[in-house]
Amino acid sequence: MEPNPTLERWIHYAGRTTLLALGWILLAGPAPESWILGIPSVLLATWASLRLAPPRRRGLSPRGLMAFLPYFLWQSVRGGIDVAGRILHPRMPIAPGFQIYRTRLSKPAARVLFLDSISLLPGSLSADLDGDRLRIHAIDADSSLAPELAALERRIAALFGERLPDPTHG
Amino acid sequence: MAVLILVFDLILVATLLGLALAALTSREPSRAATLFIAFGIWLSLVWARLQAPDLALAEAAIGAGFGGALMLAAARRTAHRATRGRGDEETEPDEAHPP
Amino acid sequence: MNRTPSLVVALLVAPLALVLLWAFHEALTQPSGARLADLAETSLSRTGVGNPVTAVLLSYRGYDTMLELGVLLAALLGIWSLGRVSPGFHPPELALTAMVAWVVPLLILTAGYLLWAGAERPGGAFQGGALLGAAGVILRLTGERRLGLPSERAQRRLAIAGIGAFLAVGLGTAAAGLGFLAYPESWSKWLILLIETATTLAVGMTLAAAYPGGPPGPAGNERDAP
Amino acid sequence: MAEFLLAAALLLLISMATGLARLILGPTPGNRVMGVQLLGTTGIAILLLLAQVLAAPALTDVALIFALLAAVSGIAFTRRRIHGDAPE
Amino acid sequence: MTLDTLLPAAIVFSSLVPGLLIFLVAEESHRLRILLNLSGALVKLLFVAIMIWGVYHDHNYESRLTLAPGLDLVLQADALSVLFVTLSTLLWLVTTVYAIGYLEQTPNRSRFFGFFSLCVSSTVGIALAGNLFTFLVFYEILTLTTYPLVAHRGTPESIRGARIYLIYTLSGGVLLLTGTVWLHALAGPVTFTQGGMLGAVPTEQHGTLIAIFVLLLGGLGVKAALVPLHGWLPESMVAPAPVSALLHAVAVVKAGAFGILRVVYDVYGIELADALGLLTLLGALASATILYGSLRALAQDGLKKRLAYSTVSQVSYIALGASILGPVATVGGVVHLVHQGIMKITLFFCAGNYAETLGIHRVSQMDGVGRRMPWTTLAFSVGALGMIGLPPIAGFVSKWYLGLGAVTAEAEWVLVVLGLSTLLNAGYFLPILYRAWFRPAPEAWPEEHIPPGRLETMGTLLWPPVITAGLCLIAGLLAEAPFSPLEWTELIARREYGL
Amino acid sequence: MDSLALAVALPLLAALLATVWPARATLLGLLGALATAAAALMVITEVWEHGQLSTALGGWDIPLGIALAADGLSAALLAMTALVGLAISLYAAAYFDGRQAMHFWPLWLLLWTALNGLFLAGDLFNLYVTLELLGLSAVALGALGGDRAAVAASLRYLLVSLLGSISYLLGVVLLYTAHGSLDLARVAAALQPGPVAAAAMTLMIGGLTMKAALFPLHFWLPPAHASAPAPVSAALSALVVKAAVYLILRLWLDLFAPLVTTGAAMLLGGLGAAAVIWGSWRALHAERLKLLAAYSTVAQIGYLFLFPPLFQATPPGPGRDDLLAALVLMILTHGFAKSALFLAVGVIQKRSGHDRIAELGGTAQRLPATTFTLGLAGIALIGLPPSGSFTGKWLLLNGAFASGQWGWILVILTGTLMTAAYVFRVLSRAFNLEPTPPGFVTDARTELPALLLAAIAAIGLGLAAAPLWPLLGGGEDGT
Amino acid sequence: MSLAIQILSGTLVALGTGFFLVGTLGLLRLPDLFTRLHALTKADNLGLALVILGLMPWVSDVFQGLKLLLIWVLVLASSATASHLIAKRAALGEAEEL
Repeated sequence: MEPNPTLERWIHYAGRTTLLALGWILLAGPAPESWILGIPSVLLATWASLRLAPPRRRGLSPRGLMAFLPYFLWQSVRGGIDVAGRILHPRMPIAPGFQIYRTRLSKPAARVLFLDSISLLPGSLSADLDGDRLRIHAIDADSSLAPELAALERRIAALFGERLPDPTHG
Repeated sequence: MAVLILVFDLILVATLLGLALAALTSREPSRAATLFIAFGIWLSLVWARLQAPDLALAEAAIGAGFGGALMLAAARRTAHRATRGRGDEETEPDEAHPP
Repeated sequence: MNRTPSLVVALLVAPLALVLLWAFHEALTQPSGARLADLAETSLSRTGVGNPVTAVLLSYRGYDTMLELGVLLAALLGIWSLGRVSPGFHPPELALTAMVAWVVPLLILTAGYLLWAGAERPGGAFQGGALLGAAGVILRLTGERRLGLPSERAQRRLAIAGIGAFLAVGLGTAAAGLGFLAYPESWSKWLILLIETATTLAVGMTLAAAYPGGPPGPAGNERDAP
Repeated sequence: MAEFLLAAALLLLISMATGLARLILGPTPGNRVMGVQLLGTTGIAILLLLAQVLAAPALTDVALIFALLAAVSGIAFTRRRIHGDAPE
Repeated sequence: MTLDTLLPAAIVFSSLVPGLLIFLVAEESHRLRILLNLSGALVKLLFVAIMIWGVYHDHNYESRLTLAPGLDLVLQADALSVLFVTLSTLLWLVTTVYAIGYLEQTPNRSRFFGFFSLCVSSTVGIALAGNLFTFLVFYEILTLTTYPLVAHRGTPESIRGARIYLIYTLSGGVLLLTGTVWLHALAGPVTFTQGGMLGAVPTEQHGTLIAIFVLLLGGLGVKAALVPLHGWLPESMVAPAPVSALLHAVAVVKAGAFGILRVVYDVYGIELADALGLLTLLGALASATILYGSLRALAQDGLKKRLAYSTVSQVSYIALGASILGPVATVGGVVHLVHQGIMKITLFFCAGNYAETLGIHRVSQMDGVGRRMPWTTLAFSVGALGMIGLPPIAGFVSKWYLGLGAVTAEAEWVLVVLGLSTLLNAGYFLPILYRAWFRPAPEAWPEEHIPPGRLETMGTLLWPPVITAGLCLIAGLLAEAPFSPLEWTELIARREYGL
Repeated sequence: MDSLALAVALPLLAALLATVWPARATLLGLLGALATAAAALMVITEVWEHGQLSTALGGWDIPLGIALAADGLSAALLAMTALVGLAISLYAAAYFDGRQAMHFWPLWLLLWTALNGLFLAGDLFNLYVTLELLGLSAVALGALGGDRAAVAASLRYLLVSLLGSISYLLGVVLLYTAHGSLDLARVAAALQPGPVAAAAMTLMIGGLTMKAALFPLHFWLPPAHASAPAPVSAALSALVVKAAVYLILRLWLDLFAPLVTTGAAMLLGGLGAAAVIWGSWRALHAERLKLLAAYSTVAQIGYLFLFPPLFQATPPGPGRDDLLAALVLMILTHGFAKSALFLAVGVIQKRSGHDRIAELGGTAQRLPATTFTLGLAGIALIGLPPSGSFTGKWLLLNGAFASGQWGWILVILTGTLMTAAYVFRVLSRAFNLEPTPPGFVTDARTELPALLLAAIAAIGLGLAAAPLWPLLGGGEDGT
Repeated sequence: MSLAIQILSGTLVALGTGFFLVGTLGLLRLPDLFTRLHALTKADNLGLALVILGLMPWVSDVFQGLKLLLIWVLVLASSATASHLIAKRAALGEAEEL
C-alpha cells in the first residue's frame, strides 16, 4: 500500500497531540474543566514539539520496547550496585580511563538513547560522540566494555527497527 | 518524630546559613552564582518544611532556577569583560559557526 | 572580599543561626494563625475565583503582585542595561537536541498545568510563567533564537503586560471611584482572568528575555534564521 | 511509618548537606555543576518524602518543577557561547 | 512684623545678600561688584545708626527664628552688641574700599568679595547673637567664611596656612559646641542676660560649671588667640592684607574676645565667675598671652608677623579686663575691643601699602620709608604709638582704665603686666618708627609697583589708613564726648553691674 | 482620587511607558518625575492637614487587603525623595544620552516607585516586596557604569540585598505564623514579648542593617556606590540606604517598641559608633572622590544608629519626640547633602575624566558653582551650622548629655573632626593658581540641581526645620 | 495497609536512601570529575527510583502515582544527558569556563 504523505503527517500530528493530551491528564487529573487551559496548552506544546522534532517515518517497535525496558532497568540496577560497591570498598578498586567504541547505529534518536543508556550501564560513561566514534569513560579501563556496549546497541537497534551492519570494522 | 523534626530543621537552617555565608564570601563570581543556586534550592526546601508550598514553588521556579541562571550570566559577563571591554561594542556572531 | 570581613560576617552569622533555629521551632509549635486564611475563604465568593491563593494574589493582595512583577521587570531591565553579549551558541550536540525536543513541550504543558492548578491549589501565573520562560531559555541555549524570542518591541510590550494590566485596571477602578484595584464584583472574575493571563505571558517573556544576559540585539531575530 | 519516611528524608538531607562540600570545594565549575545536580536529585527525593509526611501533595508539583529545571540548569551550565573559544 | 523684630536680621542681611549676589557676578564686572559692595556697606551703616539711637533709648530689638523646640536663633541688640556691630560695620566699609584698590587686576575677585561679605555678616551675627546657641552658629559660620579668604592666593603656603587656621578653629569650635550643649543640657536655653543667667544652678553642679567654662574658654580662646591656642594667627599672615586687617582687627580675634566677654558677663555673670575662681584662670591666661605675644613680636623681622604677635598680645587686654571684678576694669577691657580694632587695622593697612607700593615685607627693609610714603608712615606711627599707650591716642585710654580698674579691684599684679607689656610694645614698635623716619632710604626699593604721582600710592589704598588713624586720634581726644567708644562702654558697664 | 495609591502608581506607569517607548525615555521620565513629585506633594499636604492617612487597597478591609498609610515620618521621607528625585531627574536628563538614557529612566522610575511604596506601606509583606523592588532596581542602576568593576560590585550588592530581604522575610513569616496577620498595626497590637518576636526582630532588623550598610556589614557599599554613574550614586546614597534606615526606625518604634532592650540599642549604637570612626577613617584615606563620598555614607549611617541608645534612655515625651525629629532631620540632611555631593562629583568627573583627588588640579576651581556645592554639602556632612545636621547633632549631643551617655559624645566629636578633615582635603583643591573662571555657573543643567540640593541640606533644612516637629507629632511648641 | 507492603515500602525507601548516601560519598571520595559523574548518575538515579517505588503504595490516586513515575523518567533522562554534557566539556578540556 502506497502511504499517503499528507494523511501520514496528520496521523503523526494526531499521535503527538494525543501523547501530550495524555500528559495533561497525568498532570492535571481527570477533571473535565481542566481542559479550559488544557487545550491551549496541549496545542502549544504539540506545536513546539513538532517544530523541534519533526515526525519520523517509523516509530518504535513495541516488541523491541518490551525487550529493552527490563534489560535497561536491570542494567541500571547493576550499574548502581557496581559503582556503590566500588565506592564503599575500602581500597576503591578503580582504574579510570577512556575507551573508543564505533557505533553502528545510524538514526539520531537511537544514538541518543544509546548515549544516555551507556551512562547508566555498569562502569561506563559516554563522554563524546564524533561521527560514529564514541568516547567512553570507563571506571575500570582494564576490562573492555565492548561486549556490553554491543549488547546494548543490539537492543536499541531492535527497538528502533534498525538493522546493524556486520561488525567488520568494529 | 519531634526529635527527628528538630534535627531536620537544625540541619536545614544551619546549612542554609552556611550557604548564605559561603555565597557571600566567595571571591569568584562563578562560584558565588553556583552557591546561590544551591541556596535557592535549599530555601525552597525550607519553604516546603514551613508548609508554604506556594513559596516553595515560586522559589524553585524563580529563585533557584532563574536567579541562578541570571547570576551565572552576570558572572560570565564579569569574566569576559576583562578581555572584551564594553559589551556594547561586542561583535556579531562569528559567521563560521552558524547554529 | 578579604579575610577580615569574612571572619566578621561568620562571627555575626553563627549566633544568628542559633536564634533562627530556636524561633523556627517556636513558631511552628505555636497554633498556626489560621484566622486570615479563614477570612480569605469566607470572602472568596466575592472575588469571583474559586481558589483562595489566586484570590490572595490577584484580588486581596493584587497590589503586592503588581509590585512583584515590577521586581521582575527591574531585573530584566537591569540585564538589558548591561550591554550586548554575543548572541550565538555553539551548535547543539545530538544528545542535547533530543532532550530539548521533549523538555520544551513538557515545560509548556506543565506551565499550563500550573496556571490551571492555581485555581485550586498552589500554582498560578508566576510559576507557570517561570516554566514558560524556562522553555524560552532552553530554545535560546540550543541556538533556536527565532523560536525563543520575538522582536525587541514585542519583547518590551510583553514584558510589561502584567503590570500594565494591573495598572490599567487599578487606575480604571480608582477613576471610577471604587479605589485602586477594587474590582466591581460582577466583573471581578473576568478582570482577574485578564490580569492573570497577561501576567503569565509577562513572566514567561521576562524570564526568557533575561536569560541571554543582554538586550535583544538588532540582528538577533532576522539573521541566522533557519 | 511517617517517622520512618521522615528519618529517610533526614538522612537524605544530611547526604545533601555533605554533598555541598563538592559544591564549595569545586575545584572546577564542572565539579560544582555536579554538586548542583546532586542537590536537584536529592532535593526531589526529599520533597517527595515530605509530600507524604506532611500530607502536602502540592510538594509533588514542586518536585516536578525541580526535575524540569534540573534539566535546564544542566544545559545552562554546559553550553558555550560562540566567542567562548574564538580567538580574540 | 515691625522694625523692632526686623532690624537685627536686616543688619545681617544687608551684607549677606550682596555677598551672595557677588558670587554670581561675572569676573569682569568690576563696577557692579563695587556697587554691590559699597551699597551693602552703606545700608548697613544706616541700619546701625538707627540701632545705636534705639539702644541708647532702651529700645528692644529682637529677631527670632525657632529651629527646634528650645532651640532659637535670636538676634538682639544690647549695648555691647551695638559696640561690636558699629566697629565691624565701619571697618568693613573702610576695608572694602581698601580691598578694591588692593586687589585690582588680581584673579578670583568675585569669590573674594563674596566671602568677604559673608564674613562680615557672620561677624555681625556674632555681635547680635542673643543666646549662646546663636553665637555658636555664627561663630562656626565665621570659621567657614574666612577659610577661603586665607586660602585665597592659592599658593602652597596659603593653603598650608589656611589648613592650620582650620585645624585650630574647627577644633576650637568642637570644644565650644561641647561646652554649649552641655550647658544647655544643664540649664536650658542659654540666653545672654545681663548679670548672668546661671544663678539658679544648684551648688553641687558648680564643678560641672567649671568644666564647661574650661571647654567654652578653650573654644573661644582659639579665635581670641590665647596662648597656647594662638598658633594659627601668625600662619594666617599669608592672606592678602585686607584679610589680615579684617581678621586681626575685627572679625576673628574679636569674635573670640567678644565671646569671652559674653560668657563672663552675660552667661556666668562676673560675680559667679569670680566665686568659681574662673576669673583667676582667665586673668592668668590673659597675662601670659600678653607677655608671650610681645616677646615673640620682638623677635620677628617680617612686618606682618610682628603685627600678628602684637595682636596676640593686645587682644588679651580685653580678656584681662574681663578677668578683673569691677566696672572700671570692665570699661578698660571692653573699650579696648574698639580701640585695638581701629589701631591694628591701621597698622595692617599700612603694612599692606608698603608691600603693595614698594615691595617691603620686612622690618629691616623699612629704612627711610617715611620720606617716600609720609602719609602712610604717619598713619602707621599713630597706630604704633597708640598701641604703646601714648596719650592722647586711643590705646592710652584703654590702658588707663585697665590700670585704674586693677587698682580699684586690688589686683596690683595687673599693673606689673601692663608696665612690662608697654615696655615690650615700645621695644618692638619704636625701632620701626626710627627706621622709617630717621634712617636714610636705600638706592632702590625692593619691588616698586606704583610710581609716585600726585599721591604716594593709589588713593583707595591711602585713604583707609589715614581715616582709621584719624579715628584713633578722635577716639582718644574726644573720649568724653557722647557716643564715643568710652562713653558707650561706660553705658555698658553701668547696665552690666546694674549701676 | 487616592493620593497614596497615585504616589506609587504614577512612577510605575511612567516606568512602563519609558520601557515601551525607549526612544522617548528622557521626556517620559521627566514628565513622570514631575507627576510623581506632584502626587507626593498631595500626600504631604494631606498628612499636614490630617496628621495621618491610610487606605485599604482593592476594596478589602485591612486584615485581608493591604493598607497604605502615611504619617509625618513617611511624609518627611516622601518629601525628601520627591525633591532629591526631581533634582536627580533634571541632572540625569543632561547627564545620560542615547542608550544609557534608555536604560536609566525605566529603572530609575521603578526605584522611585519602590521608595514611595516603601514609605507608604503599612503591611509587612508589602514592605518586603518594595524592598525587593528597591534592591533590584538599585543594583541594576548601579551596574549602568558598565565596566567590569561596576558589574562585579553590583553582583555583590545584589547578593547582599537578596540575603537582607530574605532575612527580613523570614522574620515576617515568623510573625505571620504566630499572629496570623501581616498588617503592621495589627501585628504590633498583638505582639507579645517572647522568643518568636525576639527572633523576628533580630531577623528583620538584622537583614535591614545589612541593606543599610551598618558597620561591619557595610563592605558592599563603597565599591557599589563608587562605581555607579553619578546620578545613580546620588540616588543610592541619598535614598536607597535611607529607605532601609527608615524601615528599621519604623519597625523599632512602631512594631518592636515593647521588645527592644537597652542591650540591643547599645549594640546598634556601638556598631554605629564604629561605623562613624571607620567610615571617616577610610574616607580620609580614599584616593578617589567617589570612594570618599561612599565611605562618608558609611560614616553618616553610623550617626543615625547612635540614636537608639538615647531613645532607650529617654522616657516618652517631648524629649524623645525631639530626638526622633532630630534623627529624621539628620536623615533628610544627609540625603540632600550626599546626593548633592555625588552630583557635583559627577560634574567634576565628566569635566576632568577621572575623580582621583590627588590629580584633580584646578578642575574644582574652574567650576565655582560645583565647588560651592561641594562646600555646602561638606558643611552639612560635617554638621556645621546652619545645616540641618547641626541641629540634629545638637539634639543628639543634648540627649547624650542629658542621659549621661558620655561615650557617644566622644564619638560624635571625633567623627565631626574627621569629617571636617576629609571634606576640606577636597575643598582645598579648589584654591589653586588656575585662571579665573568667567562665571559662576558653567553647565546649568547639571550644576544647578546639585547646588539646589546642597543649599537645602546646608541652609534650608537647618533654618526651616521647625515645621518638621509638628509633622512628626513632636512638641506643640514647634512653630 | 498490610504490614507486608509497609515493610516492602520501608525497605525500598531505605535502600534508595542508601544509594543516595553512597552517591554523595562517591562525589566526595572519588578522585576526578569523570569517576564522580559515574557515582552521581548511577547511584542517585537508582536511589530515586527506589524511593519512588517505595512511595508508590502511599499515593492517593493513580494520577499521583503516574506523576511520580513521570518525575523519575524526567530525572533519569535529564541526568543522563547532563552527565554526558558535563563529561563532554570536561573531556574537551573546556570545563574551566562557565
